Amino acid sequence: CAGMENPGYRSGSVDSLRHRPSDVVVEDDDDDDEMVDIAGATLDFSNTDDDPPLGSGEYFVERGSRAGSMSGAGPGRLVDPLEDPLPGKSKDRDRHREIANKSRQSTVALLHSVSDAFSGWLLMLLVGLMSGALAGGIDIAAHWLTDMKEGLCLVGFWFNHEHCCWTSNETTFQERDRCPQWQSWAEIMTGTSEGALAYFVNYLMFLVWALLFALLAVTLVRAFAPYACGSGIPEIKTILSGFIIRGYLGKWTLIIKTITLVLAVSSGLSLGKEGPLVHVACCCANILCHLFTKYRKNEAKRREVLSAAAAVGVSVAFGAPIGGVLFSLEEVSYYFPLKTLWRSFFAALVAAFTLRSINPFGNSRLVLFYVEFHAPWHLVELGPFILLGIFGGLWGALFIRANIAWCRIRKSTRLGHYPVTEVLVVTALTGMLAYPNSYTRMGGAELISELFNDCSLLDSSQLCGYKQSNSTSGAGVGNGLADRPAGVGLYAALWQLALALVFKMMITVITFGMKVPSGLFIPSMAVGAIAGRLLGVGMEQLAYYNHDSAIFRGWCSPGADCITPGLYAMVGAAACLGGVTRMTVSLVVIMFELTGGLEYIVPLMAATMTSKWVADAFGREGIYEAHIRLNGYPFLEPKEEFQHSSLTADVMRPRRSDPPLAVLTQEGMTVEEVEALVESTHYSGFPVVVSQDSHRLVGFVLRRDLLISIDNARKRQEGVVGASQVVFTEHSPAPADDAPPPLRLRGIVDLSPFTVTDHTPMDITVDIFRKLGLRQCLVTHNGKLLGIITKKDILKHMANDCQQRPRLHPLQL
Amino acid sequence: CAGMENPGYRSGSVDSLRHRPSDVVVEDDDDDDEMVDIAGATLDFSNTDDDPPLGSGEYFVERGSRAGSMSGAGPGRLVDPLEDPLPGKSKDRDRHREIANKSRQSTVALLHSVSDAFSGWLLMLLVGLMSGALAGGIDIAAHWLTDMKEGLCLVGFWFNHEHCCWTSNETTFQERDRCPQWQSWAEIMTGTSEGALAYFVNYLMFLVWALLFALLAVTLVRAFAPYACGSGIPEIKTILSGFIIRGYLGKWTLIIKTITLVLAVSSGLSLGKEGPLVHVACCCANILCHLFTKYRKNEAKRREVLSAAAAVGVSVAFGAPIGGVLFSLEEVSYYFPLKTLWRSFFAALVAAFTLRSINPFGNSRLVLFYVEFHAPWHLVELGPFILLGIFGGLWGALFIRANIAWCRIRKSTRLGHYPVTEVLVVTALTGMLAYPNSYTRMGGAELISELFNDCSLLDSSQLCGYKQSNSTSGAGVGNGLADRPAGVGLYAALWQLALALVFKMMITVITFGMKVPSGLFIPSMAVGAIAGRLLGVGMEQLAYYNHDSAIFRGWCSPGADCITPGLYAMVGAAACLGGVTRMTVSLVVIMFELTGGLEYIVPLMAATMTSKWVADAFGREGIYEAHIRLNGYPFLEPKEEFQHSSLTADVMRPRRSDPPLAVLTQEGMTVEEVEALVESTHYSGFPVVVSQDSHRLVGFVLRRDLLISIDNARKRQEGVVGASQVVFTEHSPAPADDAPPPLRLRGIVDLSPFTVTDHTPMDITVDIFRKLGLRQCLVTHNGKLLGIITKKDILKHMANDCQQRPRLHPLQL
Amino acid sequence: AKNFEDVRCKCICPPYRNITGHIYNRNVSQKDCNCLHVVEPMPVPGHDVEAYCLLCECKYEERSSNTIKVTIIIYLSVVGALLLYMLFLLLVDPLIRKHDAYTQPLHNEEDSEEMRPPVDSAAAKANTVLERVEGAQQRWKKQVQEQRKTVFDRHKMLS
Amino acid sequence: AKNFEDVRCKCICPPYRNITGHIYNRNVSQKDCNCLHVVEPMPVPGHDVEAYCLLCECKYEERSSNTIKVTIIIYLSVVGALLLYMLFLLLVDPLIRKHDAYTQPLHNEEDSEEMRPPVDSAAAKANTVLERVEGAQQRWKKQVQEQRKTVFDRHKMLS
Repeated sequence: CAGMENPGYRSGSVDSLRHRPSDVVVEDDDDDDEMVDIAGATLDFSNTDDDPPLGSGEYFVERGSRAGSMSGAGPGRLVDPLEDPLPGKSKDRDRHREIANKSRQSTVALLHSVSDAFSGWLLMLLVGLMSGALAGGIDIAAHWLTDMKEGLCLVGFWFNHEHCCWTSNETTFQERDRCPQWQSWAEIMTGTSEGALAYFVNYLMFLVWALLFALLAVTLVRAFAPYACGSGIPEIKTILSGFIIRGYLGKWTLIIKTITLVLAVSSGLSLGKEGPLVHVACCCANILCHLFTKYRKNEAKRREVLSAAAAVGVSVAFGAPIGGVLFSLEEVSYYFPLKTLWRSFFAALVAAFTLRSINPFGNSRLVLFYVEFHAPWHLVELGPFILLGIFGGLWGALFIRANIAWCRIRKSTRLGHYPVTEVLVVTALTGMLAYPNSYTRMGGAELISELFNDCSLLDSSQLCGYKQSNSTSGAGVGNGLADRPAGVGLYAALWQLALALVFKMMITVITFGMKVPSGLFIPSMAVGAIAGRLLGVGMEQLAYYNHDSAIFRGWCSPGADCITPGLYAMVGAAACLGGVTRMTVSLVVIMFELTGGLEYIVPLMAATMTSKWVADAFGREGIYEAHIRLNGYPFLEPKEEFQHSSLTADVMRPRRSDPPLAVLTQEGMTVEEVEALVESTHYSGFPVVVSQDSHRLVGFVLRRDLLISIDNARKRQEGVVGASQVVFTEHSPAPADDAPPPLRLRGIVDLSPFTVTDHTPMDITVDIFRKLGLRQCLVTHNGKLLGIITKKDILKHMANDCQQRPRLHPLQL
Repeated sequence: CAGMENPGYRSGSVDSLRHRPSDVVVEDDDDDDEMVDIAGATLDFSNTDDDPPLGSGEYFVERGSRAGSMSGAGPGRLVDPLEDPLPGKSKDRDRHREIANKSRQSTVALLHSVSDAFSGWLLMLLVGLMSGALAGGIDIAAHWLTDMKEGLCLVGFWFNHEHCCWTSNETTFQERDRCPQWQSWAEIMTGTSEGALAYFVNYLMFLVWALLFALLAVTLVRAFAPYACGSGIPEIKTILSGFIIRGYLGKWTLIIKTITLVLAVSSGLSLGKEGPLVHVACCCANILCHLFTKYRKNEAKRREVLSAAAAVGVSVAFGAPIGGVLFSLEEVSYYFPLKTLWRSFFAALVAAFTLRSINPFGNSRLVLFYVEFHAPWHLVELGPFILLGIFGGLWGALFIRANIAWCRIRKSTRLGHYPVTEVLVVTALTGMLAYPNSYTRMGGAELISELFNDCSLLDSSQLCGYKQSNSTSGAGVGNGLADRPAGVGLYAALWQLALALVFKMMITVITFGMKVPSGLFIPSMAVGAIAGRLLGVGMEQLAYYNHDSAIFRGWCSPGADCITPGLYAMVGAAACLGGVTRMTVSLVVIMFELTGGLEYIVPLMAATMTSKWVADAFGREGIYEAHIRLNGYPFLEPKEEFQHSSLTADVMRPRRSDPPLAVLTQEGMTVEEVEALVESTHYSGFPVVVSQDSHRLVGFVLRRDLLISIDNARKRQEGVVGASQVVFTEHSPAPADDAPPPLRLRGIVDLSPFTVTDHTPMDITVDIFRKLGLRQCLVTHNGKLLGIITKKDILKHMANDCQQRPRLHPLQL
Repeated sequence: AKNFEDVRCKCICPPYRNITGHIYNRNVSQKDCNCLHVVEPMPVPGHDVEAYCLLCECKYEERSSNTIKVTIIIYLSVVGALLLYMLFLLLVDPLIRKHDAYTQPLHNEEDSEEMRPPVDSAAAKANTVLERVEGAQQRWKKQVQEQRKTVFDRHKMLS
Repeated sequence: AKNFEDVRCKCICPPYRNITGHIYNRNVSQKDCNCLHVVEPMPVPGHDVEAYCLLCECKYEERSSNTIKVTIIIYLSVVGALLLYMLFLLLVDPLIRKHDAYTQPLHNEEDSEEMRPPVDSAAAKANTVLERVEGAQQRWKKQVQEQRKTVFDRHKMLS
């Protein structure tokens, strides 16, 4: 197979190969790497520009498009760059062996070996520190910019509203953030904070700032790093599955994504910062990998680091290190060995710790909407929780359909040509509709925080506008949470919430996918939290007015605290997020790290499971898989089972009507013939067979290696001309007296290509590709080489399969 | 390869094969299964006896010993039973397809398909319910029996000490469990509870009961289910890696393990119930699998259920559902797809919920030693925490060495012939030494609970025997936890704890591995908790007497609550458990589910990581891997990296000096020749090649299939005699006129055997075996069949490799 | 049993001024589980009640004494039954079936798996229920013997 | 700024009898962060203080105003620098290097990767630092152009 090119093996057996005269190419173990670097067009100065994120190789997209335009041209579309056949073993192993051998000799080498062993952990530490620090900075800046839309702090422009009034004694119980140091734009410009004019000025300034932020964000993205837009999780999933998107995890992407994420969040658009934070963490990891030789040169190892970085991203986004690790395991990663589990956890912890010591929210918590519930729940409440799950599932399925449809429109119509205008229009729309409703005016995280809050006596928000019950005895310590009838304030809040729900549902569909950094978690959770809170308040009032009905009698006696609307909001948030992303375990863990209460595992699990089942009934893909498919990334979904009974022979190239496979014979071909063959095709590798008749497979050789070797030999080796024989065998036949000396190229042949037989069922082949991370595999029949099968072929086949497949058991996870 | 026999594929292409005359064997998709069942000596009545736990196959041990005695006899020691090449796909997929096809036709079939889809979840529900209920029963019974050693409840013999005094008003602040309803044996027999005589009577009764329980336990194990002894985790790891130990997860094992676990724990031996609970949960899962067709017939699917059951076991042992899932993922399971993750989590939740509703401890918690800490910790304290980690690592390494040495003695010397005597002697020793010291007299979980406790004002145990500081002002609400000087009671307690530490360390080494059910978690944690508590009290006193020294000045001002000895105990427990088992993430999660506090992730992580590194420096194996190796189970460690540069050609059979590989040709052999070949060898499978000369591989056929097919054909098919040709090709050549009709056996040939080339580096081959779960693989060279390589060959090779390998980078995880 | 009701409210009051610590237990509903209702008689004068009560910790606890009783009884009966069965197997069984004690072990040790089962299965199908039970028991006993040999004699497993 | 110290003790006292809710903020150490020290003036008579204080919730909070200041300033300066650089690239740069605008795109689009690099690398090594920076910038610009084409024009990614 291609992709079999295996430096580990080669250097393992290099002792027997090195001293043969014609073995000019593989002179050094590391030489191969350098050739690759050169071939990848990376110069020595590469540290200052955007390095290829994962080793060398072309732009993935470039390849993809070229491949698309030439499909059907030949058997193996070997368009993917070089890779270890099994994620990250050989090269690293050799380094170990070398180090182990050396260290027997000296103590210095021992130290070296220890530091080498620790470098992985050190890298994780650095990734954690950097991501944590960046996340802290993003939080602080986003808060400040968001409040900037409303006013300015007079005692120090760098304070946001809350910090401006931090030590003020003039805050009141009703309006906790009002203090003279903070002035709204109306106060600054017109001197008054009341009246229609002030409202209008504030409204206008809100809009102007929002538009400015959005404009800045989209312009910066367009000018410096177009890859910085979007959520980033679909692309990172694709990268972790083994493909390369050059520049996607580079320095410029990191800078621009960090900067514009703040702007996008602050502009009031309905988006969150969680997905982009994952991208940011992966950029950090990729950049830091350059500091360590071990990771700079080994793609597979780097991919493990990226898996860990995804965990770090979620860890800082939600302050949930364990949830982050599970997210990376469940949602993002393709290959997740135990080593990565440990390291991810370590990095996630370091990041969370860093973020906590920065303390961006001033509450010693990692997230704005941290809550600490301890209210009990009753089994009967599982009913409404499951209802919320159904709502979440329905909304998830609907959202995915609508968003994908909208993105398809953007992709295919003229809409896609005006990204800046689109962003500005959506921002203006959002701002105009959001400002009048206080629940949409505030940021997403703030809204969620408000909705999760259970109304203790200390709260004075509109959502807690209950009529005071007459039994406010001073002795009833902490009993103020008992059920109360809703007051006017609460009814008003409910109306606003209902409107906010509709608005959020609409606007999120067209927001996600715009050309600014945009995460999906916060808007999804906000929708769910609003729905949950509405249901929770409804249940509460139902219980209050029906104390004696059959369902409430047992546990909802008057004066008892039986229903917590905040818990409903939390469950709703989990359900909606689950419906959109199809996470389950990691989501539950994230939610319970947010609340610090293990009591709610069952409600959360019931809701997320229901949500997943319901959503799966309408379409098995989560939003990230849907976007992957929309963009046509070459991604082999590891979760989905392949349900088709075709054989490998049906999928491999060449098909029956195609010309035969281009192969090299192990001897008998001249340099000219080889060059002609290579020139006449576009494949990136060629199988080597014993002879054209027998077609018995010897190995596989890469186009690039072949070209460079011949080139080198022509330049440096004496006597190599066009008529020289190319010999891939170990012992070449004695040349005729007058013939030029043969060119020996066994060194560049991968002698252990992967093979399957043509009778192998496709599902087993797909499984082999997934588990071994292959790009290509050769197909044999009775020991004869028959064809080649690549990941692209499989994807194409699965896409066809997908359309024909009956969709009947969505509940079968 | 053998192991390639793939019913999925076969039935996928059965349409083209079924109607050929000689295809007598594979007439039905399920026929194969039944043949296997017959071959496995399981009768129809099998539901009432100990079923083979994982499909059919011989006793693994039987095979192992036989194989050992004949090693070197030939190339492929194909001693492992049949298995799907890739864990659990084909058969299940076919059922899906079938169902999907059917359900297009009728609504009944739709319902069927839904119920089929739900059966996995239903099974998980049942496993959770059953395991939770059993764990609850075990907890209650063990508590009662433990207290039985001390006395009896007069108002109801079924109450243990605590529940006997549950509603008594006569308990005092100092002795919380003393009430007249509960009488010690001395009181019952001599009428007095004071004095030397009473002490002696109590001592004697304690010993007598302990010996009785131990005797009962070991006798029951010996009489009914010898497999019920030990921890069970090493064996379950082995089973999950694909091997079969018949009867290990049967009904009798379940019953006896449940019963004797209670006896063993109650006898006061230094063992816990966590490991055995995992075994119990796996037995439940295996037995419940028989209720579902889907799982009864598919080994691979059953193995997924067992993975989930392991999670359930830990979930009920520690009340930590998430920790349990991670434990299964990190420590136990071999193949853990996402689907299993979700289901494990669900089952673990159900089990925890069931256990909680049984409420065995009467404290609404799932474990005895649940604590709720919220004391803050200071960065400086990381120093002592890391010290604890080092202690834990050292102890872990030491324990593993000592225990393995002891087990080796038991295995090889006459000691092993007296298991009953051994158990009785150890019990007597434990009882005699433990009784005088109150910290060893109490059960392990109780001790840990006591050590984890932080001394609030409400506690009156000896460990909280601080001198009362003079500032007991009534206004200082909750400030009673401030640092206090140690009093006489505490000093006495410390001495006792130090003695208990030494005792526990010694006795655990000889206890683990005896022929009673014995878990390791509780004793390890107890050792760590004692050490941690000692260090914690030491630190506390140091801080008290050195308020003004440089390290304590910043955070330990007088009157502040700066050091929590209970936290040290917790960290120590985690460190020791980590050192012994080498768990990291799952351990931290378990500990923080126990404490309900996310604040302590960093201390716990620091301690467990240190512990793992230190322990790894002395030997890379955890206790379970060490036991696996001690017993010589065929287990391919998925964590360890293979570090050797040999090629597949060096490991495969036949070796250079061996006779050539026994192969069948696809045509030209007569029935007699085939039978002779099969009779003359012991291999369980044979490759089929095109011809003896070309050695081009066609497929692989299993010995059993071959024998049964020939047998069937001779009986039922006309004209098949010894001279009939055996034909494995699709289209047989026209037979000579006078020749008997050929026997067509293409149906039993696996046409997609796995192959690697002889030049493949062994590390890649090992990786393929691990990831694809292979048993055997064929080796080719230039398309020619060269040999075969089996898991056993690899294990043997790795064992050699292990001895030669330089041990240098233990820190490299 | 009236004395052992299944709910209690337990208040632990630590030492306060010159009053020693006390534990109060009462059978009250969860709503009433607080210091004021449970601590009786109140050991401090009226103005100190609030301060004293702040120090006390009251916990409402539930248990099911029936569950405990049933569990223990089931457990004991299973152990008893197992012991009886063990005695039966040890003492009575060998007397009953002395005759076929010789053939069984041989049959078990040497037969290869491929050849024996068809015979067994054919035999089993023809027999009555009683004989099947008999057969199952025999097979089980062989299995246990096998296990015993593996674990206790040959130390191939679980050592 | 003296007004913005970095610690505070914030007590929120809910409505009690006829007293409305209040928020109290004070600059005290963590040890003194309780109702008795922070709530001043106490709105209730002496015997009610304890009951009132039970309702209040006091939280000790810390922040670092320096971190905030530094973060905001860094953020603003990075945004400013980027804007300036963008303007530079948009307005000034095209004027300076009008001459080599024609050859570059061709070179970028058609060359196959195998052939170009050796030339580049050889060239790069011979040059001065300034030229290297120049080269790197050129390559970066080409990359961005490529990305822009992919994302905005061809909609092959991130749409």
